[in-house]
Amino acid sequence: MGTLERKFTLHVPSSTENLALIREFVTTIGKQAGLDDPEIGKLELAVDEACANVIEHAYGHDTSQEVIVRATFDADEVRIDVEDTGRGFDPKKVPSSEVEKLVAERKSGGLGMRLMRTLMDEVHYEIEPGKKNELHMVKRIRKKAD
Amino acid sequence: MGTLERKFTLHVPSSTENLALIREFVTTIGKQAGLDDPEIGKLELAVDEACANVIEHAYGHDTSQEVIVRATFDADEVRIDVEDTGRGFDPKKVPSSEVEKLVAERKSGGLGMRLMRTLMDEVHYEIEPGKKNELHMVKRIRKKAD
Amino acid sequence: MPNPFAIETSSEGDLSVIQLEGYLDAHTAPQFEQAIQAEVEAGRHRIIVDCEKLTYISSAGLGVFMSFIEEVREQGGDIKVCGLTPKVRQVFDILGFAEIFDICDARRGAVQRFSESPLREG
Amino acid sequence: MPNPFAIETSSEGDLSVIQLEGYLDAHTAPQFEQAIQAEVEAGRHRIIVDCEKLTYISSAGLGVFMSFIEEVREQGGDIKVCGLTPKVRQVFDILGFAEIFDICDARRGAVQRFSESPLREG
Ligand SMILES: Nc1ncnc2c1ncn2[C@@H]1O[C@H](COP(=O)(O)OP(=O)(O)O)[C@@H](O)[C@H]1O
Ligand SMILES: Nc1ncnc2c1ncn2[C@@H]1O[C@H](COP(=O)(O)OP(=O)(O)O)[C@@H](O)[C@H]1O
Repeated sequence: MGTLERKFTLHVPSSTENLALIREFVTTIGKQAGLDDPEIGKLELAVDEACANVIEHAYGHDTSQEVIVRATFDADEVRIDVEDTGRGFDPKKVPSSEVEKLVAERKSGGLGMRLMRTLMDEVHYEIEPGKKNELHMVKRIRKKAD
Repeated sequence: MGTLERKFTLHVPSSTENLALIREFVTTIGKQAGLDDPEIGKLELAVDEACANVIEHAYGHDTSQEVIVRATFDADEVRIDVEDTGRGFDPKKVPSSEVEKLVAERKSGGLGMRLMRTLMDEVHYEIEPGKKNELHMVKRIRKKAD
Repeated sequence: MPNPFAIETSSEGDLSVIQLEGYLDAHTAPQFEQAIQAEVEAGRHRIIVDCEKLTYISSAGLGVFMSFIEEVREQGGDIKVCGLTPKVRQVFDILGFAEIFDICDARRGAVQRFSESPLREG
Repeated sequence: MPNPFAIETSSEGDLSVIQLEGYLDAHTAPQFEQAIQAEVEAGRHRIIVDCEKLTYISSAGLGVFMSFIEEVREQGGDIKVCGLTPKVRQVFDILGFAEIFDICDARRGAVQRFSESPLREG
């Protein structure tokens, strides 16, 4: 192991049906990277949210499109890139509403990006609409107590 | 669904540790393709054998190398390509020993390619040593009784 | 896949119990939404969501809870949540859902809590 | 991953019982090999491999069975296999292992079979 970098890539059709596979993919990587269970759970959820957004918003449920998840880890961190060639958006223009407000407005959405930012150590988007949109996320590896 | 083709790709480091993920990948695809459980089991095992061979023989357990599994399916068949850039070999020169003979010789190996050929409807290799070795396998989809 | 999703609705007196099993994500959330919708449309607003067998939840699942709670409370009912495993509980906590929803350990507790606030006609 | 691999060796009188759980593939087969090796080196050649909880096997796992059976039989012992789930059984059958190995439904049956062929000194 040591500082050797490990790389994994998964391409799947843009369908929520494939979120379970994406989570298995990320969970395997989290384990191999040495994350503990709660941290693996966070990584899993953040990537699920990212990919669900691509499937729903970037591709509008067009299952002929492709979601790409790249993951690498070394001794220090797990890096995840989620790539799409869909619609794109300006993350700065997405309002970050309090949960109380969403509840009052009977919204069923608006929690995903908040979750990703809470769960991961770094989250940033590189958007080139019509070309390629990439979301980069990092989870740092805290050494296990044992 | 219909005749629309679905494509999936998985790249993982060449380590037996990743066989479980490869099996999840294939199992998901088999389910989506509409295979029944015994057929999914066969697909899963054939791809496991193919990738275990790449990890062991093509790359000699060098975990810095990459195993690539591509899968596509439509209404008629699931196609799997396993790709490596390792050593390569001549499949025709591999003796196909009877199990009785392997037992008598106390061998622990020599079952993999026989299994793959039994489990899949088509199996063929395209070997370009040092460049790219590809194993193509096909499982045809028999419509479920129900 | 390890555990697919299953949902089962039953009733205990005037309470509806929706039991979730497996993973609740963007793929399975629509089934949960339909299950709650069916109760609400039938005028059954006292709902327990039993999560004892729920192994995973994403924001799509939480969004279903979020979108119905106001309506149900307006009708004099509630959505009480019980049986959260640590993994699922963690997500409720991160989003501050613990302050909005009545979360009980076991189903018994949720039933008890409803009995303390008898049904008022909506 | 759904079910990792676990292996447990115990003894029932002069029989060794190796219980396999989860998946036996090229990654986990070396552990199984060590477990059988340990019994053989200790002169314990009457071995039951209980596969009741084994959910998956690949040729790497079957290879372990294959490589020890001759030696063990030479020593007057045997490797009897029990508890095969249909999925694992299918692989034994495809390879013709059912003709080579003594396969019993339950562990009881395997114990019974050994009692019918008492230990002869090697
Ligand atoms: N990958 C994406 N592509 C396009 N738009 C996105 C993407 N991710 C998020 N958005 C936009 O940001 C909004 C907020 O996203 P999020 O916080 O995940 O909540 P939700 O997905 O439930 O609406 C979405 O409604 C959508 O308009
Ligand atoms: N992908 C591969 N690359 C190089 N050599 C291979 C490959 N697959 C199989 N072989 C060769 O063919 C032989 C037989 O393979 P197989 O039937 O799977 O049995 P085993 O892997 O247990 O030896 C191997 O021992 C190896 O020499």
